[in-house]
Amino acid sequence: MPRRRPLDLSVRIGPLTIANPVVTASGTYGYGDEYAHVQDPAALGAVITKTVTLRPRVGNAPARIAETAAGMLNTIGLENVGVERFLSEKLPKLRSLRATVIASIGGETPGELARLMDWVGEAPGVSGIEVNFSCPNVARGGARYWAVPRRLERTLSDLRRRTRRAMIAKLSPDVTSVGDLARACEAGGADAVTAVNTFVGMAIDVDRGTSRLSLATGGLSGPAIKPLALARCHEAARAVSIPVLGSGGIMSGRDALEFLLAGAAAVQVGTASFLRPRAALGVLEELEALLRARDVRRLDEVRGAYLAPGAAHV
Amino acid sequence: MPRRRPLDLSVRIGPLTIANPVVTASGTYGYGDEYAHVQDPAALGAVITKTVTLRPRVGNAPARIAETAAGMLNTIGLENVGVERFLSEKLPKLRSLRATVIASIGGETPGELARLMDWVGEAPGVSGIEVNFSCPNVARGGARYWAVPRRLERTLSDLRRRTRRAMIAKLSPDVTSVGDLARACEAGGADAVTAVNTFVGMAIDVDRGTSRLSLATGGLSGPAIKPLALARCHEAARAVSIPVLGSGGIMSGRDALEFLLAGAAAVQVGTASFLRPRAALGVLEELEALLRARDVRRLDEVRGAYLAPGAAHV
Amino acid sequence: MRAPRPGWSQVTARVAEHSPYGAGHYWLDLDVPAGFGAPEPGQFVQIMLPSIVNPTLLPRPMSVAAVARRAGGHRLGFLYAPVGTGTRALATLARGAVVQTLGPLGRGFPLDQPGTPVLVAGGRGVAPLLFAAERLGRMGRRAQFVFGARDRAHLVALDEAKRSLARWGGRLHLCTDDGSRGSRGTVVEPLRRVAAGIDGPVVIHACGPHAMLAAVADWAMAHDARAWLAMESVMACGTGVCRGCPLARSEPSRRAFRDDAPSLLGNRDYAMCCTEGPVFEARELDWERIH
Amino acid sequence: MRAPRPGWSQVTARVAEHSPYGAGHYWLDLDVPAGFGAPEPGQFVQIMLPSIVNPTLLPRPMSVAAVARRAGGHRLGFLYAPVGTGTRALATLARGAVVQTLGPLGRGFPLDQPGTPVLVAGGRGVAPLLFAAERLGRMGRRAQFVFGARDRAHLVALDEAKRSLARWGGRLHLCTDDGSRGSRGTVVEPLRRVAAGIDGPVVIHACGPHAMLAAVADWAMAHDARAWLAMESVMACGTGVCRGCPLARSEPSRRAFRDDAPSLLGNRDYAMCCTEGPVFEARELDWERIH
Ligand SMILES: Cc1cc2nc3c(=O)[nH]c(=O)nc-3n(C[C@H](O)[C@H](O)[C@H](O)COP(=O)(O)OP(=O)(O)OC[C@H]3O[C@@H](n4cnc5c(N)ncnc54)[C@H](O)[C@@H]3O)c2cc1C
Ligand SMILES: Cc1cc2nc3c(=O)[nH]c(=O)nc-3n(C[C@H](O)[C@H](O)[C@H](O)COP(=O)(O)OP(=O)(O)OC[C@H]3O[C@@H](n4cnc5c(N)ncnc54)[C@H](O)[C@@H]3O)c2cc1C
Ligand SMILES: Cc1cc2nc3c(=O)[nH]c(=O)nc-3n(C[C@H](O)[C@H](O)[C@H](O)COP(=O)(O)O)c2cc1C
Ligand SMILES: Cc1cc2nc3c(=O)[nH]c(=O)nc-3n(C[C@H](O)[C@H](O)[C@H](O)COP(=O)(O)O)c2cc1C
Ligand code: FES
Ligand code: FES
Repeated sequence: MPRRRPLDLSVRIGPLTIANPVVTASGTYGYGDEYAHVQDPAALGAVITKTVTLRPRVGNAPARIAETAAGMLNTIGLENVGVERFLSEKLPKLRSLRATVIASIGGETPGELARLMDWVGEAPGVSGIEVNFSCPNVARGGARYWAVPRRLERTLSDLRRRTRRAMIAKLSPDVTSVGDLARACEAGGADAVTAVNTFVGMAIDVDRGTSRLSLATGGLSGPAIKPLALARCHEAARAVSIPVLGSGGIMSGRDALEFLLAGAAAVQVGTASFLRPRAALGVLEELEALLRARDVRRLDEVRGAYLAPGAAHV
Repeated sequence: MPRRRPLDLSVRIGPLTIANPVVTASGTYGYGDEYAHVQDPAALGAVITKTVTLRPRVGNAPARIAETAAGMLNTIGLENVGVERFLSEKLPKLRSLRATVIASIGGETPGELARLMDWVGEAPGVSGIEVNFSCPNVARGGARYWAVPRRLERTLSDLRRRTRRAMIAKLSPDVTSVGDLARACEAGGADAVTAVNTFVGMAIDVDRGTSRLSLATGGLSGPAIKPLALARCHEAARAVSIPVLGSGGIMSGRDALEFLLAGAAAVQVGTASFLRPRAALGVLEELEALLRARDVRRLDEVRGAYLAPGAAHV
Repeated sequence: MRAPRPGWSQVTARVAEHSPYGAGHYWLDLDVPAGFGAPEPGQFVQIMLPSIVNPTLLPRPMSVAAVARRAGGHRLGFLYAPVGTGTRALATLARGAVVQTLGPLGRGFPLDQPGTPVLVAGGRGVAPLLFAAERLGRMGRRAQFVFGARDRAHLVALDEAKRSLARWGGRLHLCTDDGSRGSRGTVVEPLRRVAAGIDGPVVIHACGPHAMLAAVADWAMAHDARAWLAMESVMACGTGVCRGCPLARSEPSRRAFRDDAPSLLGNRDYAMCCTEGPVFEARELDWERIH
Repeated sequence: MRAPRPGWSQVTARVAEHSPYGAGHYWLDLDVPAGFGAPEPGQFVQIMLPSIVNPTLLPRPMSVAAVARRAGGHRLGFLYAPVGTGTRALATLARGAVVQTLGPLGRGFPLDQPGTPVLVAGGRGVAPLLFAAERLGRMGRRAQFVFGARDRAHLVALDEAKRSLARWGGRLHLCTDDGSRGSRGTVVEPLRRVAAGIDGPVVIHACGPHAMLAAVADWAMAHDARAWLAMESVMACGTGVCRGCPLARSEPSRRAFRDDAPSLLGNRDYAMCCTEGPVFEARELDWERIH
């Protein structure tokens, strides 16, 4: 039997080192324990939990989901149990499962985020915090509000003083330059950025003449957005020197490798988990096999190793 | 036999009235005569021809196409015969086919566009001009260069003086606010805007570690982008009072009706023509049947008739 | 509030039988391996086609219409109509094809409730009630079965229903919108008649089009009968994590909601169809806010 | 420059026969109606599955391997390998299924060129050459047939090729990478031998993997033989409008390019594979810029 060369899959995100680059995407894996009987959350790089807000939210009215070609629109509206119940009930469960927990928080104003960060920023068992600057489905404090580099930078600088844990800024793709936003995050002291959240989309029921969702728009996720998310992830990775977590349409190990080659330090598995609750582990296993077949020993060898082609013919 | 009530499908675009709202999308229908033996171009609202530039372009190196989930990336690179040959060879053919011709032009600078407009802006047989401010596949003068409202407005004001024909500005979706760009176009004197061109995307061949295209990025089209294009078309239509031409993933009459309900005055059929050379007529026929079934008599009755839902639960 | 049922899994299932079943419907038998839990009447599974022939992204929810034990697992029966992309693609699968099956999901009909069970089916909504009738029979409980459809052709699986009732006892009451079979009109009239003939409390278990369920709910609430209704919603995960399938709670249900209720089931305003449901008692839901 | 061939159409075709054909390949017979033009050897069609079972957006190009007249149209034969999403989905179609077929497309092998025709096939690249052999036979021209593959199993349709040569005359020369059938090595060695035995000019018609075509092109250019090569490219439209399938022209071809050449075929730098091709003479292309 050929001796297996060691494969180090670990990834550093500021002060945090995760064991491998596959994590769950916020909002697609609940609070991390729901799938525990089919997928060991401790086997994943980390579990990013559903975005929590200061107060519990009941979410938007139905319909909250509309399937489109190779994608799905959602307008969940940040339904969540609120930060207090998250800390008192959900976090202990995840800790007992020995998962690495990255808590996602979302707020409508810099002040709200500051208060949220005061709750979770130093909470025992929270290894990192992902700040959701990119929810397309809320009336206030959504993606467009946060698509302003200065606002992002100032807000993150303030949040930085409230946590020593890994602080990740999750960005919206619906901007002219995700690179500019990523740079603002880096300047504000973020340890990493996530690129990207869902894209704003719309679907109309032509028989009723109304939205197929309870809101006019929703966020598009799934394979349809993979090429778009990959381009934005690549742009962000080239813009900053902090790690970038790729998100958008990752369904397989090959998809994950595309993001790593484009410059992502880690990848998030989202919609795929709805189809296959074991999707994240599946992605990890496939990725590992692909890396072994390429005789890779450390992720640095592939990260950003994508060979950019020459310039356009003009 | 029930008497058919008359259905007026005509659409006004500034000084131009087209007979129906289905037109071909630039770059997906050649110079308009290639499909003439299977689809009468005169039966369409208009034919928007491949974007022409001042000088002929040979286009980018292969690979120029990569299929993705429910979409395709292209990086054609504006291969075209140049404006002179367009006027001397292609336009006469289209005129002899009695098609309504909207000529698409693309330039890297306001000055180039001005010179192009001087060629085509008053050319006999040109009913309208679509200015392509949104090509994602060129090194200079592409979508990001034009994603600046002031630049758009100034450029269009200048172009306006060079043509009395219908002047349409085609916008990129890869911006924070397509509404802002649309407003700039309206202010600059455009008779209409097209929303939207392809989305910047990327695909990596993980076996070779290189782009699946000859450039790093390409433009995504097809059903995958329909929900995104629809949202941007809706945003543009709400932002301006000039007509908006919807483009992105329109494959059927139902898709077309979605865009009309969202506020589009007309729709462009693009990628669909690659699958079915008769796609545009198919869309028109299906749309007509849908409108008749709804007893619609004029397009005003459906345009923007989409009923926006209430605000988000907060 | 009943406790959530955990214990679902995702397995590869094989098509054991697949055939047209009248009025455009299909019957599908899937063989699932032993690890897959035995579904209860009213529970559902999420079926996903192999990617090479799958035109949809998300799996499609299907009520279990029959369960039989077999060597190495169970055989699950489904009755469905190819109404759209996913179900039409499903209809192309031949015997021997494989699909991914996630389940059993949700909470079924509480068939052990005291009172005389009355099953009310509308069209292809008969699927889970065939299973319920069989289960009630095995429990030694007699059921009355009201079955309505738009016309006689759409009384799909009528023979199945008859066989089941013949075997286990119980009576069948048919109705059609056009009067082509049974009484003319909706299920409410036969339901009223059946209920009038029953001594003591009546417990309805119903599945069918939304309008029918709303009418049954109305009737039950007006007549002090319990009505357990199998609801539908667009779904993504089927397991409570995506929060995509809310149904609005009624005012009493909101008031009764306890803040420490399992969040997987829902929240104060909304119950998740896939976890707290798909079967709800009529009074739990706000019928004005469900369309 | 030869003139473009117009006259394609898109029709609904029916699967008349579809069966495994060795080494993982399939043979597909499609019945097309009378309106569909009769393809020439080397031409191709774009095949698109019905949307309900179609996992891809774009149609897939396939060379025509056989054409037979039938009542009400033609029967077109294809030999293909299920290598990816589209072709694997194609492989699931049963007899009687329908597909959209666009064609005939492109320009085929110029079989009327003076000189002795030598057909060179690599693996499944044999498909259009079966058709070419048949046509040459009907034209009363003797062909030599060099057929190579990685191993004996991958000499797909070998029996077909033999039958065709037996009927029309001509000789078969086999080779495999591993020597399991015929000579060991690539097609170049048998090609050299065959050419050496021919008096007067040799005209090669070849189809196969890119590396084989490049080697045949090299050989032909070094030995003053014409080599017509069936090239491949990613394609969208197949008809010249999308400009998605360029192949780089050689320097001589660029110099010879006339500015009033039909733009549908290509431009000074690039020929479109779908219109000017898929068959090119070796000297027309810049082999350093084709991968
Ligand atoms: C818990 C649960 C159990 C179910 N059990 C069954 C069952 O046993 N048998 C069965 O046939 N179906 C059942 N359904 C409904 C089934 O899931 C849907 O018919 C299916 O999801 C439609 O998917 P599609 O891709 O075919 O249609 P889509 O392409 O998603 O929809 C196309 C069109 O189909 C129609 N359509 C969509 N959904 C429905 C619907 N629910 N009812 C009627 N028309 C619809 C609409 O007109 C829609 O525009 C169940 C649903 C749920 C939530
Ligand atoms: C003019 C023309 C004629 C053709 N004639 C034939 C024919 O007669 N018989 C036949 O079998 N094929 C033929 N092909 C190739 C055929 O079109 C491709 O195999 C097909 O498009 C692959 O589609 P897919 O969806 O199965 O693979 P995709 O999912 O698109 O690709 C998946 C993987 O398959 C492999 N692949 C893709 N394309 C090719 C290719 N061209 N060759 C080898 N591997 C590939 C790659 O590894 C790729 O990553 C022809 C192509 C052209 C352009
Ligand atoms: C139903 C649903 C709910 C989501 N909820 C959240 C959320 O609460 N917070 C967040 O940051 N992202 C949320 N997302 C976005 C995902 O985390 C992910 O970034 C996005 O879906 C793109 O990845 P995918 O294509 O793999 O799903 C949600 C996505 C979906 C589909
Ligand atoms: C191969 C290809 C070439 C295109 N070329 C042009 C072009 O020259 N000018 C332009 O304005 N848009 C061009 N487009 C964009 C289309 O006109 C259309 O706006 C876009 O593809 C979205 O619509 P669709 O999804 O229907 O294709 C091109 C698109 C494709 C796929
Ligand atoms: S379908 Fe996901 S929560 Fe119910
Ligand atoms: S495939 Fe479109 S030009 Fe050749």
